[in-house]
Amino acid sequence: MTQTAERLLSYRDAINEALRQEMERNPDIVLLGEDIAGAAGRRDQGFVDAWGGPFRTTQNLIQQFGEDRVRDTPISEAAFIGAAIGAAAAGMRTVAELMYMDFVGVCFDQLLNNAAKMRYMYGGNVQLPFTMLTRIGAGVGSAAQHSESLYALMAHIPGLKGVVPSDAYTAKGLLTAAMRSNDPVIVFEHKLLYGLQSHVPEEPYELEIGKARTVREGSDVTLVGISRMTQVCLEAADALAAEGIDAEVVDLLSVFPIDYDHIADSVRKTHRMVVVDEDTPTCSVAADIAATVGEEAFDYLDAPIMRVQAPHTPVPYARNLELAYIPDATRVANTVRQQLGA
Amino acid sequence: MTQTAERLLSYRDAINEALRQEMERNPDIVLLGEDIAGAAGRRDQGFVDAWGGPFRTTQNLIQQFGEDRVRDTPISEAAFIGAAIGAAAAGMRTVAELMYMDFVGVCFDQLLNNAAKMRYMYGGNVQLPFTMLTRIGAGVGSAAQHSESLYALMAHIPGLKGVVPSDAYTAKGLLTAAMRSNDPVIVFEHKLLYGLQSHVPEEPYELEIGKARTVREGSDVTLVGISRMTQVCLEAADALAAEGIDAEVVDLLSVFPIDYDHIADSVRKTHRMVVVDEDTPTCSVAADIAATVGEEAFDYLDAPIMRVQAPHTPVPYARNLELAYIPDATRVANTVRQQLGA
Amino acid sequence: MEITQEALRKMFATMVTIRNFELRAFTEVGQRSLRGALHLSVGQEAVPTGVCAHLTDADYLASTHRGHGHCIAKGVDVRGMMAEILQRATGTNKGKGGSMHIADMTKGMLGANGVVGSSVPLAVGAAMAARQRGSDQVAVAFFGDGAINQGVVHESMNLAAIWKLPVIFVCENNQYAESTPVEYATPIPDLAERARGYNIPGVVVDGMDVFAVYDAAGAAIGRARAGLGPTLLECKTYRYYGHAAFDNPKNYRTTEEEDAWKARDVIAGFRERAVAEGLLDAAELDALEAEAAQLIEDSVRFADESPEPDLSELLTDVYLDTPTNALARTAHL
Amino acid sequence: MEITQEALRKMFATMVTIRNFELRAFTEVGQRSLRGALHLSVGQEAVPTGVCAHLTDADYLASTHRGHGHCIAKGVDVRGMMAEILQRATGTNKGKGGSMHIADMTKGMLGANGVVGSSVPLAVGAAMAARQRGSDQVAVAFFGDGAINQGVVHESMNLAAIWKLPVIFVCENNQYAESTPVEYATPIPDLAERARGYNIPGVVVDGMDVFAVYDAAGAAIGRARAGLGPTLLECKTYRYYGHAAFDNPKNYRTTEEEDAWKARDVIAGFRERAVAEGLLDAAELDALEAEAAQLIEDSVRFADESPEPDLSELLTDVYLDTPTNALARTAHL
Ligand SMILES: Cc1ncc(C[n+]2csc(CCOP(=O)(O)OP(=O)(O)O)c2C)c(N)n1
Ligand SMILES: Cc1ncc(C[n+]2csc(CCOP(=O)(O)OP(=O)(O)O)c2C)c(N)n1
Ligand SMILES: [Mg+2]
Ligand SMILES: [Mg+2]
Repeated sequence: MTQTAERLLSYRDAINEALRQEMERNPDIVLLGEDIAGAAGRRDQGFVDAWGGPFRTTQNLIQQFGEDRVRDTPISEAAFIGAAIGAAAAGMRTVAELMYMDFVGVCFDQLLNNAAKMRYMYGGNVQLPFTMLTRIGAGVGSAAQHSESLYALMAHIPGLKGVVPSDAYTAKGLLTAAMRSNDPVIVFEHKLLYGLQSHVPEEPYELEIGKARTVREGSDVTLVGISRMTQVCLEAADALAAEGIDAEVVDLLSVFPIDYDHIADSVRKTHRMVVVDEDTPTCSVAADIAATVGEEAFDYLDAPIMRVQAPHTPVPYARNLELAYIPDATRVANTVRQQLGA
Repeated sequence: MTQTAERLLSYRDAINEALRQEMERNPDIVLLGEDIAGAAGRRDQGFVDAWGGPFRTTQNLIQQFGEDRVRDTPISEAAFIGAAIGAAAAGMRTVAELMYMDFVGVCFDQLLNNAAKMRYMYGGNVQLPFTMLTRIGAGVGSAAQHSESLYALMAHIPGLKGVVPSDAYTAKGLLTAAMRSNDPVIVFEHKLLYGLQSHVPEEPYELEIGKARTVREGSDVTLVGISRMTQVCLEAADALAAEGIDAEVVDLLSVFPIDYDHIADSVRKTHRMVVVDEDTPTCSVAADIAATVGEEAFDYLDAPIMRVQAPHTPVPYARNLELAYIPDATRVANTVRQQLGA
Repeated sequence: MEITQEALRKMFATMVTIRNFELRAFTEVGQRSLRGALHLSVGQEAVPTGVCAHLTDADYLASTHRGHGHCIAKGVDVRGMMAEILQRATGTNKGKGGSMHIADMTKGMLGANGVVGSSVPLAVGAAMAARQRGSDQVAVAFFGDGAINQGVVHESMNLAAIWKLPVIFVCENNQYAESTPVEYATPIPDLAERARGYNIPGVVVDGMDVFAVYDAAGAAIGRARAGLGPTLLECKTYRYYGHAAFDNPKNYRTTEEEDAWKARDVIAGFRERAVAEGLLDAAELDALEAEAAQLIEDSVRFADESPEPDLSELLTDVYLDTPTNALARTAHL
Repeated sequence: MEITQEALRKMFATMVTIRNFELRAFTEVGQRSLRGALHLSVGQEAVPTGVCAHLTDADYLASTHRGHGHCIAKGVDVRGMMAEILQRATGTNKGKGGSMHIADMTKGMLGANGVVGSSVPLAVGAAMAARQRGSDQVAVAFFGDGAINQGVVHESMNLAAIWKLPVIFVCENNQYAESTPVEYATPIPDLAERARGYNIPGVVVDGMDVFAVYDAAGAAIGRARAGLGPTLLECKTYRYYGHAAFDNPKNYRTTEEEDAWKARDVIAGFRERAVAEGLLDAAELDALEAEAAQLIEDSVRFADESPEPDLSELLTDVYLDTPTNALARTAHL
């Protein structure tokens, strides 16, 4: 058997493993969502776990934990996500899946007015061990209503936390941390990352929510990546390295709290920054980072902070348009070159 | 009778007048909302217009335009705001009121996935003359669920436009422009401004959506105000003037599109900027302006762009906490002093 | 259903406490020029009282913007409630929530809630938690005749029905949502009819009669505890005052209508019936009223003697572990 | 209800066009390795066909993620639809929307929609517009058995009911929402039962019989045009294929169940009945089938001959008047 530290696991399997291990450890955890198992109510006909989740991140869990802890739901996001929040307030630990982030509008009130505000408006009189899983990202040809990222909407809301794992290792660690937290945490899975493999320890571990990490050291410019954009930044850094430009890459990992200090430290070293964000640009996480780090590291900046973002448009369907929509390594590298005045 | 240009009108009455004049001009306009008239269905019992809107902005309209054009609705925001969008697509011109912006969560999907995206995902095959009225702002002791501003959520969504009138004059002009637009526009009324009077022409007029205005010229620092914060900036500018600090005040007026050029021009003159925003700070309009103008006017900046915002918390109930929550002239003036190194 | 004398006393005390509390809070808020909406449930006291008579602290309750009655009936400390409304650090919620957000998890009180319909799924979740841990706890969701047209209420009833959760949906049909009459907003005479769409019992209850509420709620709660699933109770009742302070209900309803409902006032009616049927005597009832009046008096004094919240509270209770200065990074407080 | 021969021909043509279109689109999308979900309504053709037989271009229709049948029955150009799915500039929506967002306002087609339940209030609004202008136009909202548990669907039915709007709510109960059986997600055997909660007619319809759908829809649409308000039709039907390409329905349903439904296939059934009753003869039906096949063939050729969207289209159609460069300010395209 391979060494733990060397074991390769996909992002999808890392999520599945985090759920399984935490549910084993803690009998209070309940999972809710649409088709997270599938064939609901038909075990007696020999059908169970028909889907294992729309992207198979929850497969095999119902076999191990049963219908009461792995609950398929009707298409009633406001009710079942609200119920997950209520159950958390009543002493359970709940994980609810919103199939796509684009659907957040149908349950937005529950997140905005209950999950985010209950503790504050109740003067501390409640714990909310509630995690919401959802998925983001364009690139699968699913057009305007199944491709957005929109984590900036959640980051804007005081009381919520949000994590954006960029590979299998961070997916397991952040999801585990989310499930152990008594604050509401939203975990944004990126659809294009499910197949990506990385080294993932077998034992459970937590990554601290609110901490960024440096995934590549460099001295000329800081690239900040969010979710899959971290992979894009690494690709761009490789391309730039070939030209003698040494880029540092910071993987944001949390969209709230945002680890401004980590980023600012990097910028104080490199004196330049490009933030890469697949979300729409206006009032985005990238804009927020540019504003805050732009203020706090102002004296260290040799060039304006730049952003590579999606355009301020919905996501188009046709492949050529969709490819133009998503920030890629070419756009990132070009922006760095422009910033360096090359 | 007073001269047109000198006529004083309150913000509330300016909104009412804009609605009335546009509805007179254009028989296709229909108004929908909860208690926008009141006593729905009881005209035959002698009751009509019992409320005229929760803040009396729609009063007397039902008498003039009748039940079909001024429709009280059940508490079903997703349905009636969705219906207003559908009716707009079907050739009507609709104005729907969401009583408080804090409630946007119950109809968020209709704004995010229909109003904002229909034209794009339909390849241009639809017009959407739909206006949503809503109200924002803390300061009325209504706590966490009736006090937020949250316009940044809407600004983040491609396809929506948003205006934030800061006085009666801009309220009438922007609302009129919204009602004449074939794009979906959200009009954010500030609760604390309803009583504020200013000079308002009697005849209908439009203010261009997406344009900021300079309300005070100055040379030392640019203050950018959003909605009521423009009044706060003017107050701060007065205080600073007494110390010999000459502040320019820009009134944003639109939160999408944002008039970056206007602001950047001001900053190129003053070399300093403070953005004042009552909305919560993370991924806010203030952060967006700081990031974009910080990039585009980088070479002109003598100091980091600073922001005066609400803290990243829900709105508290107790008066002393609520007052501490809302940015005021003292906080703005102190920030300017800090920026000037005084 | 049988009621013990003890229960009768408790119900009467609860009703007079609710009424006194609200009228006094209204006066105090007005005299102190505190802002913020206060929604009085005066006239509707029978509903929370009759329902909560069957509950213990272990059971759950989700409430609305008109929640004082629910809180008091569920046993939330009245002094803390008054202090909350009067913006004191000793309030149930440190003065940070106010009238619309009173909550106390130790009493199973999941919170008053200012967004119509929004708290209903919280009760469904609490009931799911109860089932999960194998207890016989139940959860009650109160909501209004206006709220029944909110999507989430519909979704919640369906969810509770398919999972047979121990939830009691109590629709307080007080005839109005703000100034909108129920007969305008819904096309059916009895809102309880909607229960059929979820294959659960739907019961129309006289919400001006605490005995009727007690009986109907007892049956529904019994069903729920026995694992038979949810019930929808429509309690027909009336709010005597406006939607909130600014509202004059004379603008949308007749005096005759008001008088007809007030003629069936639950507190007067209870007294009459209790005495007539020899359940409780007048002196006992007087004593209970005096006690309630004293409790309210105490609660105002308690609030008056309490400090306002410390300014540092602005930044607490958002997250458990995020440093508060991180929350004010750009606020320049 | 009487049906003209012309109408019969049209209905048969519509059904075979829908089926051919979907099967061909499925093949083409697969062969070209285009991504994106394609939801086939094969098996359900009777429903849009029987309903839309009563509509003109002036009437409105709001559709779902499974919308090809609705579009075709409503008269949207089949070539444009194929081009849309195959990502061409000549698509109904310039290739920017794809299968899930086909719309054509000139046909009253308010759009397919990828968010479950989301399009239903759009139909309510279109119906309101019709009433406002005093026309006898109607609006049809199609949605699934899964969608009926979405809050907005409930709200929409209530709104249409109290305003007596000319909306026909057509619930296509194809027994599943993705892999979730309807009997798990809803606690009632007939979803039409929910109509009672809005005091509107609720009718269970055999969705595998286009004559039955035609009759029930005719009555409902007649009521709507006459100003009598909305109707809820529950059409019981079946999707023959998976939810989308990746889904194998054998994982949640039996072959016997599938076979039982397919034995009642609407196209085969129609042919049989039309010939048996002498309504249309076999040669005529063959000709209609051939025509449909030709149309689909043409549509693929049309798409093949069309260019992909110009890259500049990325930034158009967001706003009417905002300069496109303002939309790409930080994109560094
Ligand atoms: C989602 C939402 N829409 C609108 C409001 C404004 N509002 C507060 S109370 C109320 C009426 C509620 O009526 P009902 O449910 O009958 O309760 P009642 O006030 O009669 O107790 C409305 C419309 C709100 N708080 N939330
Ligand atoms: C709000 C929302 N939740 C979940 C989904 C994912 N989803 C797409 S189709 C579907 C099932 C819909 O079932 P039904 O309404 O019966 O329509 P059918 O697919 O059977 O035609 C689901 C859950 C979605 N698109 N929107
Ligand atoms: Mg009411
Ligand atoms: Mg279905």
